[in-house]
Amino acid sequence: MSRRELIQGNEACARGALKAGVRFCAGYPITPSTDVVEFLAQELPKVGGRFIQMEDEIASMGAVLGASVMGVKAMTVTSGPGFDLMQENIAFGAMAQLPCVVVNVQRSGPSTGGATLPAQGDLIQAKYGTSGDSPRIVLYPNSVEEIYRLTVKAFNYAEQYMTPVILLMDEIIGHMREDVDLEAIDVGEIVERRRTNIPPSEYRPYEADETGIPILMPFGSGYRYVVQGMHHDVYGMPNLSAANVEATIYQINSKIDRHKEEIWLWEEKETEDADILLVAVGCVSRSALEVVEQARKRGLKVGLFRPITIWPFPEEPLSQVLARVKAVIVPEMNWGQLIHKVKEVKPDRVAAVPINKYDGTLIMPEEILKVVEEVK
Amino acid sequence: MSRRELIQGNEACARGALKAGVRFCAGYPITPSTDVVEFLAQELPKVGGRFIQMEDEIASMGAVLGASVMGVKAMTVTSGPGFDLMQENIAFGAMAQLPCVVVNVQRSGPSTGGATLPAQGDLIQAKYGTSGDSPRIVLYPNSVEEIYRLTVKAFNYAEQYMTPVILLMDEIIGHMREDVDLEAIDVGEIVERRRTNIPPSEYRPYEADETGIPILMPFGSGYRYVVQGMHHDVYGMPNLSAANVEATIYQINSKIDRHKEEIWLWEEKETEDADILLVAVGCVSRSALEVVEQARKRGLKVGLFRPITIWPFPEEPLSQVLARVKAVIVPEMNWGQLIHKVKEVKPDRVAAVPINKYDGTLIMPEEILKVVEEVK
Amino acid sequence: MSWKDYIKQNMFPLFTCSGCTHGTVTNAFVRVADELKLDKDKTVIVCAIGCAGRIPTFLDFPVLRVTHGRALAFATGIKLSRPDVKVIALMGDGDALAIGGNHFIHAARRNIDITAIVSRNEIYGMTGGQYAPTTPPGARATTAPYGMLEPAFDTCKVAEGAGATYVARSDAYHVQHLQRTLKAALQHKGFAVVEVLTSCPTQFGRRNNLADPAKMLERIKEMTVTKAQAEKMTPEELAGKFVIGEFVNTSRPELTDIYAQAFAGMGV
Amino acid sequence: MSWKDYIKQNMFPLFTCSGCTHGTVTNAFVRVADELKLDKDKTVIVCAIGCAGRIPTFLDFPVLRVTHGRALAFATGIKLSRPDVKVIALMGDGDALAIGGNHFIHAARRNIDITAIVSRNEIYGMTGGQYAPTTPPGARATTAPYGMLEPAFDTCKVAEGAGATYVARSDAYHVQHLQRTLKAALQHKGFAVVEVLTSCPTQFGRRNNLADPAKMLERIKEMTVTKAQAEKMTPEELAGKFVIGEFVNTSRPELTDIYAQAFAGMGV
Amino acid sequence: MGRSFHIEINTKWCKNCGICLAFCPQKVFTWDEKQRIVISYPEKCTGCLLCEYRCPDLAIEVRKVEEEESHE
Amino acid sequence: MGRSFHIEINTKWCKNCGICLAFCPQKVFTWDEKQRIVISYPEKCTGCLLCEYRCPDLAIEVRKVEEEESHE
Amino acid sequence: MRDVEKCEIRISGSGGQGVVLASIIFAEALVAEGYHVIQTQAYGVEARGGASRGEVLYGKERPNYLSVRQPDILVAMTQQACDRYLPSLKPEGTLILDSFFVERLPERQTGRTFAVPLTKIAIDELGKPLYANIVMLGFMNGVTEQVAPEHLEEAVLKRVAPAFAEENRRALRLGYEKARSMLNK
Amino acid sequence: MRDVEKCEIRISGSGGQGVVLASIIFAEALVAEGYHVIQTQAYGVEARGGASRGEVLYGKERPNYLSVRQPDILVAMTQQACDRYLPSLKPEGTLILDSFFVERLPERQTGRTFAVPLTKIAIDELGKPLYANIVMLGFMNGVTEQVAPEHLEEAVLKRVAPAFAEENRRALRLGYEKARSMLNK
Ligand SMILES: Cc1ncc(C[n+]2csc(CCOP(=O)(O)OP(=O)(O)O)c2C)c(N)n1
Ligand SMILES: Cc1ncc(C[n+]2csc(CCOP(=O)(O)OP(=O)(O)O)c2C)c(N)n1
Ligand code: SF4
Ligand code: SF4
Ligand code: SF4
Ligand code: SF4
Ligand code: SF4
Ligand code: SF4
Ligand SMILES: [Mg+2]
Ligand SMILES: [Mg+2]
Repeated sequence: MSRRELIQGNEACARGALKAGVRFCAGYPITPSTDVVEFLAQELPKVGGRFIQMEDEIASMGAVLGASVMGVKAMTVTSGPGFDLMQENIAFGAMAQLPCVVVNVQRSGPSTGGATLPAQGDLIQAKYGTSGDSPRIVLYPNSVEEIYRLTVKAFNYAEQYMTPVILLMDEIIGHMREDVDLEAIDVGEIVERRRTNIPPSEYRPYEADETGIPILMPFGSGYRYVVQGMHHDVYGMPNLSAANVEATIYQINSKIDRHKEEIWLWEEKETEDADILLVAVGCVSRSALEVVEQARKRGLKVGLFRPITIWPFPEEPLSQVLARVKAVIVPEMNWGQLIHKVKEVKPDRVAAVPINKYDGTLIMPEEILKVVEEVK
Repeated sequence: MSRRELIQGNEACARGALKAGVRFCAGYPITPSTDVVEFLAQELPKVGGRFIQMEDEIASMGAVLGASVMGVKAMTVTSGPGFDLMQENIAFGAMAQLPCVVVNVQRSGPSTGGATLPAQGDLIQAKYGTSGDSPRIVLYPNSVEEIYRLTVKAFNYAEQYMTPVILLMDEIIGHMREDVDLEAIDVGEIVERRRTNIPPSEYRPYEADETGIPILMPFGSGYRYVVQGMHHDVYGMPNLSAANVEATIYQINSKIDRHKEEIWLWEEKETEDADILLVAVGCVSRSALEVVEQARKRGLKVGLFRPITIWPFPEEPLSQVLARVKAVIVPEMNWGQLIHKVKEVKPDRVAAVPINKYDGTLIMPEEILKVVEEVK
Repeated sequence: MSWKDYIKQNMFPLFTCSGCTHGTVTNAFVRVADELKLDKDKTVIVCAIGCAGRIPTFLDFPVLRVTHGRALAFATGIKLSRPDVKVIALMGDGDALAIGGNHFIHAARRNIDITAIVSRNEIYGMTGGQYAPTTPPGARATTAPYGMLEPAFDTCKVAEGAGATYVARSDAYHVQHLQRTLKAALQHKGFAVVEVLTSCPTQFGRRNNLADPAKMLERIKEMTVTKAQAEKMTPEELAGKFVIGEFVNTSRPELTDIYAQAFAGMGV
Repeated sequence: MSWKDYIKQNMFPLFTCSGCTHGTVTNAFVRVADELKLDKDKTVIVCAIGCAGRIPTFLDFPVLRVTHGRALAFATGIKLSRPDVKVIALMGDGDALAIGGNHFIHAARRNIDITAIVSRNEIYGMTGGQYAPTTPPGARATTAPYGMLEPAFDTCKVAEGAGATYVARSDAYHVQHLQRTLKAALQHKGFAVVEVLTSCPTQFGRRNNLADPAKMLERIKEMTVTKAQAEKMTPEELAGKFVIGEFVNTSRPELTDIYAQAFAGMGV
Repeated sequence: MGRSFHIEINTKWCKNCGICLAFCPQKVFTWDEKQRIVISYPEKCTGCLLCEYRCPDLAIEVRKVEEEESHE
Repeated sequence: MGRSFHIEINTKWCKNCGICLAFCPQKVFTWDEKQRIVISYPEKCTGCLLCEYRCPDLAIEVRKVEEEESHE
Repeated sequence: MRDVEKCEIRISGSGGQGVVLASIIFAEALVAEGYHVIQTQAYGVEARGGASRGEVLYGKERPNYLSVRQPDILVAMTQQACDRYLPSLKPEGTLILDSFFVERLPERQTGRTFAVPLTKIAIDELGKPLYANIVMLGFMNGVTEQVAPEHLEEAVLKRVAPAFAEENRRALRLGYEKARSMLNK
Repeated sequence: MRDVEKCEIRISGSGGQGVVLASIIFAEALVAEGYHVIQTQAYGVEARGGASRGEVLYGKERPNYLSVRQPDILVAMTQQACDRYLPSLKPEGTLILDSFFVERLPERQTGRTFAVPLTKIAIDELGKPLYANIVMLGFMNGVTEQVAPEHLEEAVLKRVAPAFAEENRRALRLGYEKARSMLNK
């Protein structure tokens, strides 16, 4: 118990990143995310890393991908409006297959909205914020400890699947403090980018092997090729032939889809015998946990399904649970986003009941309990 | 027949905008959309309007909203990467409730992708491209004539619902030419922004009346108030109270949701007795039309449901049709986007079969017919 | 009319921190507005996000408060679609020069008739004290825990290099100079830039041993020299100093005029 | 090694139009690369979208071709994370100065060790002939059907105003001067900008009675003057002319050096 | 016919930053025990208006008063 | 011991833009009937290299040849 | 003119040859002729000098589908275009080649094939290769008789600079006459 | 110290009073004490000078829910904070007011209410109002006995500049003693 510290969610994120080996961070201040970069600005130099505040979020995302192409683990951190601005370059990262981590601490929006208020309005944007078919892995923790672990995971996934990974947080989990012993947390293996021994003359960077994932040798390491966001051939050269276009889109998307079962993370609480299922993420899932506890005390069979990877959405695990329940309640702090994925998966038989709150305050357990009582 | 002209889709869009009364256009060149602004650069001065090429898409979208706040009908035109960059300011328009039209001629993506290649990869982004809960009306025509009519409609919806409206096109319909007699097309009433006689001292711009839609008097007309993208009170002043935040989000979203039945546009072809339903939009819906014809000739009961408003998605009309069919096929030129809306709506009983093509070429009728034969 | 008619008295006090001299710019601005008898209904104020960008919501004008950094982009749409309206952009230094830098140089290039007032408090106030492209080397900021490593912009040189036709600097200490400068800028036809040195005791001051508002203003007094004084100083003496005064005051065709001339007789 | 070792010979010919002098910049660049014996494995080329931005994919370097306008943002990440690598950004004028203008001035402010080469063909070539912030007033472009109404940037003044420590201009006619200038820029430590006047016969030429590549180059010959010549000319004579030569060649601490010094002894 | 000046601080707007106090050439202002600004020596005021112009909260007004009036 | 110059155009790379032709001080090049560049007067070449440096397609090479060699 | 139920034309060549323009002109003539027409192209900005093509679909009813699959008429103005698109041509379809550029003439079992030195005609008779596409239009219409010559001429004149009207008219006529002469022998 | 199953504290005041910092310090002391703790705040950047609050939830088990609903202990350091948050306080909860700023003392039927001139103590005894939050912590712990005084002191010293350690220690002690003296009478 003695090494437990009171740590802020945003700080846990920065510390998780350091644990994962981040060595470059570029950012642009925006509430409620800035603590993460402030911590990294302090700590990165100590491990030989670099932090820079860029002129805007577009540049931040660009600089991060610049570092990534050099083989350096890199990240940026933002919120709502900044996340909007990063989309084009995130898609570049997806297309060029450059790993990096983008942390989005959600705030109330759209637009400037309420910088200091919590919301969960970016769930769908996190996957579909860009034009074209851009794959995304999106993780959403709900505790300080999990922020730490998932930040490491985010870097691991990024390097393993050669793609930008989004760590979605919300103002509440970003700013809250919990007692944790970070040192004691086993984050498992730290994944490093794959390398190859193929001689440069035979190297075809975008020719995926059996994993479907390319091995991109860092620039400056003796391998000369092109990394770009235009459709390209195996050398990265611009190429718009149907075969190449198809191959590019297939490669970037299927490497996630094919491995989704290894990527999926979710938590189930008392779902075995549940009649009513709650589906919730982030800060709201903490209220939902409380509801499960309180409802069970009242004899109501309530369970919680918490997607941790929002994307790829854990459809099969959820649909297995949904097959057993009578109703599903989806409390979320937005106009209705998660509910769409739930509706896609759920059988006709199961009623889906949304709870949407968008006034900049957390959904309280009582608010969910009321609906549970109505639905039961 | 004599006044039929061969007109390009992009040109029809520009001419529709002029018909609707556009007087300001700011843009930034991007293939395959640029013809629209080129035409407007030529024509706007003739009607006392202004075109300017801004330094980027962010600025273009900003300038358009600047013109809108002055009461001027304004638009911008872009494609994929530019659409990414516009998102933050589109959300501003949604939040501040400034009407305008944003044309996105889709190209192959993500990122730079293939500028000259067709794709339909921005269907979900068009609604969910920004953080927070930003409402959107999104229209997607499938012929040169419809481009003209829907461009007028887009301006009408924008002014009526006080919100940015997206006109989604694709490279194929944007660049193709068809014979049409634009003069003969009845576009119906041209909607002008509502005005009020309330004296400035009693004016509360963001207090919605029974329509749920605010009356924003043009700046410079004697009404002084604040227009902004932060949560605000009825005067537009920054305000983060839960009541105000809720009211702001409710107002911008419910004005669309409440009126969705008036907004919905869709086309049904031979759906009455269909066993197999095709759901398709834009260029692909033209192939689908051909399939319906050919399949019927072969005695296969195939019908087409074509959402014209992609957002708000015409869920109820579609679900009525789905209640009658045995299977639904969703051909789209992307990794799978429309299919998610269809799955959300469809009964368990009905199988949903995706056809996804993402090699930068149009889905051919034969490709759909093959699946029809398999499914039947 | 008095200067008070240019503010929303019922919304005061300002939301700003005690001693935040963004307010001093506002103070000077409303007095000059009154002096020039600006027509409140034929003037539009554009501002964006940040402390400097929020104050204008307290002014009694039509106020368009836009996304961070984009004031001049929106302003361009306003001015070009309604050239008869006077357009004034009130911006923070991060707003105008970091994220908004591109719109700044392009508005200058175009010489569009907008008055751009940049309040240089050398920090990001609103977001809690991160460094700005104006933070002096060595100064502490939350994102510069080891002191600012990057060089700062000379806003006036940037504006001049990009083509602005009026460029001047003043500060929150020399308030009469400030009023004169704002007046000249507001009367200029074309793109006019005034950089005003201001102080953020909360976010800049606290981290740099200057939490006291008066001390921060004292610092501005000490670091400013007039053009006349500057001419007599060596480069060494000038290091870290800011010259106040007019740097550019010239005239070339204004954008909306060029448009009007090019299309005269065309259209309606 | 010869200059041919710096290109992917198997990918040639270039995709460009006949007579596109972006290629002339490439020509000069590879010869200077050869002269300086640039280490292909310790150099990274960054470029973006546009005709000028596509050519570098034909160079035999590690090439990062990024989103339109963002070359210098990505380049900053490369250089700061790997200061030992030489970073060169090859850009079109729209790329560098329109959408990329903000990164341009901030890279200049930071004085980060990147060589930025801007090929000024006065038009958007790739997208089919829209005006650029460099299109000369009056010239036709698809988005300027009545002639260009906006003033053009003086790239060198923008770079200087923003703080670049090496600033020069050359052109595709004076090829030896061009090689000398690129060489100097590539040897400079800090942010170095070279603007090269080039010609786009297809998109600029066709619309401005200059479809013939040789005529377009003739025009460049005629519109350029050396600094020495310029000094003897009146402002009227200089109107519409471009001065070629070095405008800034100075030295101040380079960004990655500042970082290295600030954190010397810290970390690994 | 001498003049004096009437100084008024709008205490609802004033945030007691001390700028008026620090830079008044005549030292007209002082602090009270709760760190609030007090107009302690109005008679010293020369009407230079610097405090009014410098106040970041637009909270001071200095008005010229004719001697006669001020007698009342 | 005089010198001459060997000029070589890589016709796969050359796009016949005519820049070499227009600016060669010695008028070494001419057009053929299909608007292609021809090296018509190589003997006039002074080896100034301007054509090589100006070629936008990196398609010309001018090599110095010792007289003896060129006799062969 | 022939009465056509449904027809597809593909005109292919390289970047600067004006094949897209030719397809637009022909499409406009078809509209004047009373057909419902769709014209599309492989948009060539990112493929300068590379393959380029313009396509026309038309008929009495408005075509649904937007892309030429199996042209009835194929024009190839370069070797590359010929090699690439020939397989798509209907077996009984008409093939027109610019023999100035297409050196390897393909062998076909069925359908008509015309090898014409279009560009050479343009250079020799009009002094500029860029009239080749108009010569081609005259020729194509000459052998296929899809539109009244006056409709085609109007369509050409609408799309070219007035200063060059005469040259274009001549180009059209040259092509048309070439067609007639080839058909007659 | 008391053994607490579950508890919620809300410390409220205005922007510059350090209430958020106080809540963090107290939360750290609670961690040292062995509790599972969640600390949150109403983040005040956009509400300068306006209402501000720090909150702590703790117990033997990790709390699920992340926000204080009905505090057991409420501290109000301004009138505005008192007016706003009093309704949320548990009827039997403890209320601590800074009587230097809270002039209208509320009437409560149940629970304990302490009106203490925290800021005045800070000014009079330590020369600066900014120690008021530390005085408050000492006081709060004095009356509620949630943590061992040494844990609280450690937590304070961890968060303040070493140069001011002594002043902070004194502030803590002043608050604690005030609490003891008020409880004893
Ligand atoms: C796109 C975007 N990025 C970041 C922010 C966060 N943000 C708000 S204000 C601000 C900077 C404030 O600094 P400045 O413009 O100097 O104004 P000040 O507060 O100092 O007056 C930032 C980065 C935002 N609102 N939007
Ligand atoms: C965000 C974005 N906006 C617009 C474009 C379209 N685009 C591609 S290249 C280009 C400009 C090309 O001009 P320039 O940079 O001058 O290069 P050039 O082709 O003239 O060499 C534009 C606008 C794009 N790819 N991305
Ligand atoms: S944080 Fe700084 S800039 Fe913002 S209001 Fe406070 S003093 Fe002013
Ligand atoms: S369009 Fe212009 S810039 Fe692009 S390749 Fe052709 S000539 Fe060069
Ligand atoms: S300057 Fe203004 S705000 Fe500051 S103390 Fe004086 S009156 Fe109050
Ligand atoms: S007007 Fe001048 S003298 Fe009078 S109180 Fe103000 S600053 Fe002092
Ligand atoms: S300059 Fe080069 S490309 Fe042009 S004609 Fe001469 S050899 Fe060919
Ligand atoms: S080297 Fe000089 S003289 Fe010789 S061909 Fe080239 S340009 Fe002419
Ligand atoms: Mg600032
Ligand atoms: Mg260009």
